[in-house]
Amino acid sequence: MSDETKPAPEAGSSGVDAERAAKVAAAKAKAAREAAGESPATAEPAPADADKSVDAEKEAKIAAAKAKAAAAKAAREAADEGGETPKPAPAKAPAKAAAKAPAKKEAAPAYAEITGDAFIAALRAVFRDDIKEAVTSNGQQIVRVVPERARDLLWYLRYDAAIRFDLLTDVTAAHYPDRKAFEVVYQLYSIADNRRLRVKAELPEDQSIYTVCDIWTTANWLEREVYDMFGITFEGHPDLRRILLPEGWVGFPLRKEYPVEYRHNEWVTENLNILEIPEGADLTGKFD
Amino acid sequence: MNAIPLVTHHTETLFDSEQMVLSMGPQHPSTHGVLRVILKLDGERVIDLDCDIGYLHRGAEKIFENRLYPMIAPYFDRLDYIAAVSNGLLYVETVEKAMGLEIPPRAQYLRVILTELNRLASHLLWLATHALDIGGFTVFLYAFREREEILKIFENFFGARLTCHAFRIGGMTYDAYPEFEAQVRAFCDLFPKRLEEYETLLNENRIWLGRTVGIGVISAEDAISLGLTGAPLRGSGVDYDVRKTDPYECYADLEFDIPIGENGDTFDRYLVRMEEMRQSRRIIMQALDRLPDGPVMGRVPKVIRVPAGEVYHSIEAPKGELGLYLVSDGSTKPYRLRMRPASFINLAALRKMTVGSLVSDVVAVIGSLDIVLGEIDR
Amino acid sequence: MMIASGPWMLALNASPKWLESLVEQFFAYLPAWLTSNLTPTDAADFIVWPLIQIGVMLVVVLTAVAYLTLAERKVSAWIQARVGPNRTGPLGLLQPAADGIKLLIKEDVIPFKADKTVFTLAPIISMVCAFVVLAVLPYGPHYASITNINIGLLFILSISSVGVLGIILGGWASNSKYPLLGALRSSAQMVSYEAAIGLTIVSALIFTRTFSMQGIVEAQRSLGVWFVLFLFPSFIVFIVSAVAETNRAPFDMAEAESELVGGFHTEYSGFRFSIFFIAEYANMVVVSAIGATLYLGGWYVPGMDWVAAQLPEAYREAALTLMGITAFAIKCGAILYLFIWMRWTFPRYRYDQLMELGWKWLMPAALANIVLTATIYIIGKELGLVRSVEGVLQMDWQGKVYFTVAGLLAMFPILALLNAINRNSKSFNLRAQRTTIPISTRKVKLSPGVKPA
Amino acid sequence: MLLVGWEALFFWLLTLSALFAAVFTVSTRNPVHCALFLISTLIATAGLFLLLRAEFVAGAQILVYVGGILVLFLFVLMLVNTRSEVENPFNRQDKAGAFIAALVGLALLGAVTYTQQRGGFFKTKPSADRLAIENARPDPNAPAGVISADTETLGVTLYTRAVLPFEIASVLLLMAIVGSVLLARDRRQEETYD
Repeated sequence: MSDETKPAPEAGSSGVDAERAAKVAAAKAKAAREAAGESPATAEPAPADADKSVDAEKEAKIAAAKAKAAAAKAAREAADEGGETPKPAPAKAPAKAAAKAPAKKEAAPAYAEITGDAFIAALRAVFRDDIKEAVTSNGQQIVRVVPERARDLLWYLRYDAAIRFDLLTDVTAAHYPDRKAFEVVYQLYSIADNRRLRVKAELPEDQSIYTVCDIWTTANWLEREVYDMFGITFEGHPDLRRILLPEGWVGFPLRKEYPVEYRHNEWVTENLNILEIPEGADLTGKFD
Repeated sequence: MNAIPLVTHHTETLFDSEQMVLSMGPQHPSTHGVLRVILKLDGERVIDLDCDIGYLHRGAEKIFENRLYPMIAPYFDRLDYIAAVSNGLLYVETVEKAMGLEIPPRAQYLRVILTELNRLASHLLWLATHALDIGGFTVFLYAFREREEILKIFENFFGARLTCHAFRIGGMTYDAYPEFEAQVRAFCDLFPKRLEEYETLLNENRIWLGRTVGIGVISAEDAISLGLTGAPLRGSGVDYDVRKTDPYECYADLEFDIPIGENGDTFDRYLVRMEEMRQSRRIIMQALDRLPDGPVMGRVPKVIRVPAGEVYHSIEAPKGELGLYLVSDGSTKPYRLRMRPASFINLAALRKMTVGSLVSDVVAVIGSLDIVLGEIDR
Repeated sequence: MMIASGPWMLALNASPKWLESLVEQFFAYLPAWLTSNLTPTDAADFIVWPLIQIGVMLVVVLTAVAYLTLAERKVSAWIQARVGPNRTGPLGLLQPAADGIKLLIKEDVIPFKADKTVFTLAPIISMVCAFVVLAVLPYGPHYASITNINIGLLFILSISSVGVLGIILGGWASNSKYPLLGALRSSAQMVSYEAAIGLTIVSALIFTRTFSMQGIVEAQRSLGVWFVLFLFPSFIVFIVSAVAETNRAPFDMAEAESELVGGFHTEYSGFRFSIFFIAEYANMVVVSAIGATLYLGGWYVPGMDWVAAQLPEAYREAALTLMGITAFAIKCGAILYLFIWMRWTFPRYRYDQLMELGWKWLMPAALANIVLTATIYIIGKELGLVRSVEGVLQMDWQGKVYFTVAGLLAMFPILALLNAINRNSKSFNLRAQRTTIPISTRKVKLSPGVKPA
Repeated sequence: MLLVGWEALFFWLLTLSALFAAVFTVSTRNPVHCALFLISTLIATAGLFLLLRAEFVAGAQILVYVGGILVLFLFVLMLVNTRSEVENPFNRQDKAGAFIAALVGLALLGAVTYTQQRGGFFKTKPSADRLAIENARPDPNAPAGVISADTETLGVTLYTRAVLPFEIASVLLLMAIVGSVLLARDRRQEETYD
């Protein structure tokens, strides 16, 4: 998900590396939302567009397509009168709102600010500004934290918080090349309280994050995999080696700039004995 | 591939003999695929071990980012190829959750029946290979006999025996074939007797007990810290099952119990899975009784686009909690699709469970973790 | 040069003459020996007749071994609810031939860094040791076996203890880690179970009073009873140790395909592998033959002599032989079937548990059984229930009843002893580790959790 | 000792192979090969026992030495790293050892020759009853079920005339067993089992 296609609050929250314009946009969007309840923000794509240079056309296309899809879906849902809601509502409400609002360029916000959750409020009280944002998406709670404090937050969540998140379900990451950043994602689960929480730390590409290996043993392999796939360094990790790819592999495959197609490199030559790519071979692996 | 981590617990060996570094796998009979375990041995005692994985790495998560949503589903059948139905379920449910789609009740019940049948098939394969690892060859063939019955049903339903695929985003592609219900019922009637047969061979068998009781013990705290899920976690006495804590499909309407162990050893994991098979059969019977009529496909847009946002969805796969983390930018392809592989995380516990035991125990513990390399390596 | 006196000089002076005379004597002696010893009778007695016997026996036993593999596959298939080989010939009867041909024409690989001599030698040792002992087995009345040597049983035991060298050396010479581990396991296992099997046989010797295999059969024949009645505990120890001795599941430590891939024969292929394979099955035959001879009366079945006596004089011997061979084959077959049955029923022991079983269970049981059997025998002798006449035991029905009952009662003190020894043993006293072994686990009813707002 | 007929042939065969194997046992570099040659020596010696009509001793020799002791030898040889000895050529100590061994060997040879020249043990005449035993062919149709004279003699001797050495030897062996168990038992095992 790139900045441009993201709704305003998202753009605003990820403003560590964003320009002032984005912040302004975020503020605007927040104000708009507060004022108009669910009404979609209108102007935010513009400042976001201002940041980027190359893919303007493509982005516009995507945005258009997305808006269309949202409209279609919302229309269907509107038609589907009696749809029950065992699924969490927040995911749907914006979509419905989008349907009501005719043919806007951007869909409703995918991330909604958490209000009225005692636990999150308590967490905010402890970590103050280090928690950049606490939002929900599809009814799932997400806490965004500055990377420097991620480990402290996770420690707190495991050992000291009112709800102990004792199971680290997953550690992963996502790459946002336009922001030159990774998001390291920790999926937490509390067995006693049956509650899930996602902690995200946005990490500039050249920065490293501290390991949580000693908090959860399971983080050992998971962080190794993140390192293997994204090249994110986990400081203090006892055994940070590649795990799925062979030792000596060049590049980190899940970074966005890493191509899907076959890579001819030294490792391949040496270990697989593929000396050259045959003529006319289609190695793109792309689908469009 | 990777160098062995040289953490030595003690260096004294009998007769000052050499420490032997033994590469077990990737083509070893009991490493369940292409797992390579590098063992450091003093005689037969394991001083240290390291798992070398990735022989089956296909870059699935990278591929997902370059495929349309409907095109991704078949890839999932090839991850945990033993439990293809569960994997397929996870994917379609995640996308449905992100899109807020409704699934018709009949499709929900059919999905549950098929997934539980798949759980039985997966557990039977586990039992077979676990028993084979410990040397019980006959149980292997008995379990395959029953698994064959399930695969026949799958073959009729999906047209495939292993990489079964009939779940679509929004429901199912087709309804059950006419004899489906009767065949599943016939299997369910037969199954308890067969389970007893296995248990006759194993439960009270002194050798089996000697090989499993007190082997690969993991405490509840360690299990949680290691992120274990599924039978390894429940074997340690932690009652966590996604079907109960976070019910998906129609599991909330069905009645079943979650078996948990007490000691967290190989034998408890074995007992938990055996009981899970009984419970799965119970679920199938209930779902068959309540199987509603109606369409199997809900209303789905022609072009599947997931609205911007993110979702984490998990199901209780045979191997443990199988999670899928989907980040969408609103396009027709996922921005990031991350699978939480249960086997991968369970396998990480191997070292903790086996250091200090014997080579034979390593084999037994690998069997009791029930890993599948397609899922670990992705 | 400085040493010019003492024994050195004597030795230097004397040795050529001495050596010369020795060599002279040897070469002068050789032709004389040849002419004096290679008489036609001698040649017939010592060379031709044994060769014929050996040839026949080899053909018969090799065929039997080949069909034993088929039997094993058929029996295991039957146990496992499948069909087994049924494509090669009627009922798969040509399967052993097909297997043999396949193994013969397979490429014979010697690993690059293997010790070639030892690698080649190992299967030969296995095979030779497995087949040499066939010479002393009592297939039938004494003229139906190749030879009846004085120390038959001891001979079998010692030769089969040499046979394990094949496995050990094969594992070592492969210069590979799995075979080495298999060899290590095998050597430790052999030493342990050799002791148990030897000791349990000692208690049987109290009744047999000879090592000669034919003598053992005759001893049971003269009493008209099988020793399994008198020696039930010993028989059980023997059967368990025998399975371990032949390296078969649940004691197949040396192979353990799920742990050590193939153990000692991992690096062997083609014909060398098949030699190991044949040797294993031949060992099975041998061990079951010992069991049949020691405990089940060998070729003797009570009432056999009576049946033979009813026949005309001319056929008597032939009938006895025929009946004897059949009975022997059936008894061996029964024990072999037991072995096969055990293999496909039990999981595999772990290496240390195997050692524990050998040293803490079978050894004490065998030792206690020797003491008990000797005590029972002496009491019986004092009571006049058994007499030794020219080295042959004689007893009436009271004696037989006494020994049978006493032999069965001996189980109790043995079990008490084993219990006392192993009360604190970790891997056998499973109850010490868990208060209860639940038949099924606890079940919990989880309620669907409450989702956060 | 009079060597006649087949016995002579087997005597020479066994003696020579025992001697050659013994030489190879000490001269081979590879310890496993040494053990193999030692086994050959022992088996050949067992054959010599058979020639002496000592069947039980022959059987026991193979059972105990080859089946037991040498198998344990091999067990230890395989555990211990012996490659360095295989690769390293003679060092000074080895040379000294070889020299001493050669000296002792020559002295032995001299002694043997000396005694032989003086009408030593090679020329002793066997007693009549011993000759009778030696020259008796085993009767192939002897009544079975009779205990072997050799075994019986051995047993009787062991438990009557040789009972003291027998007991001393057994106590010695017991001491060896207890000692080796004590040596091999390390802290880890004690923690596990106590």
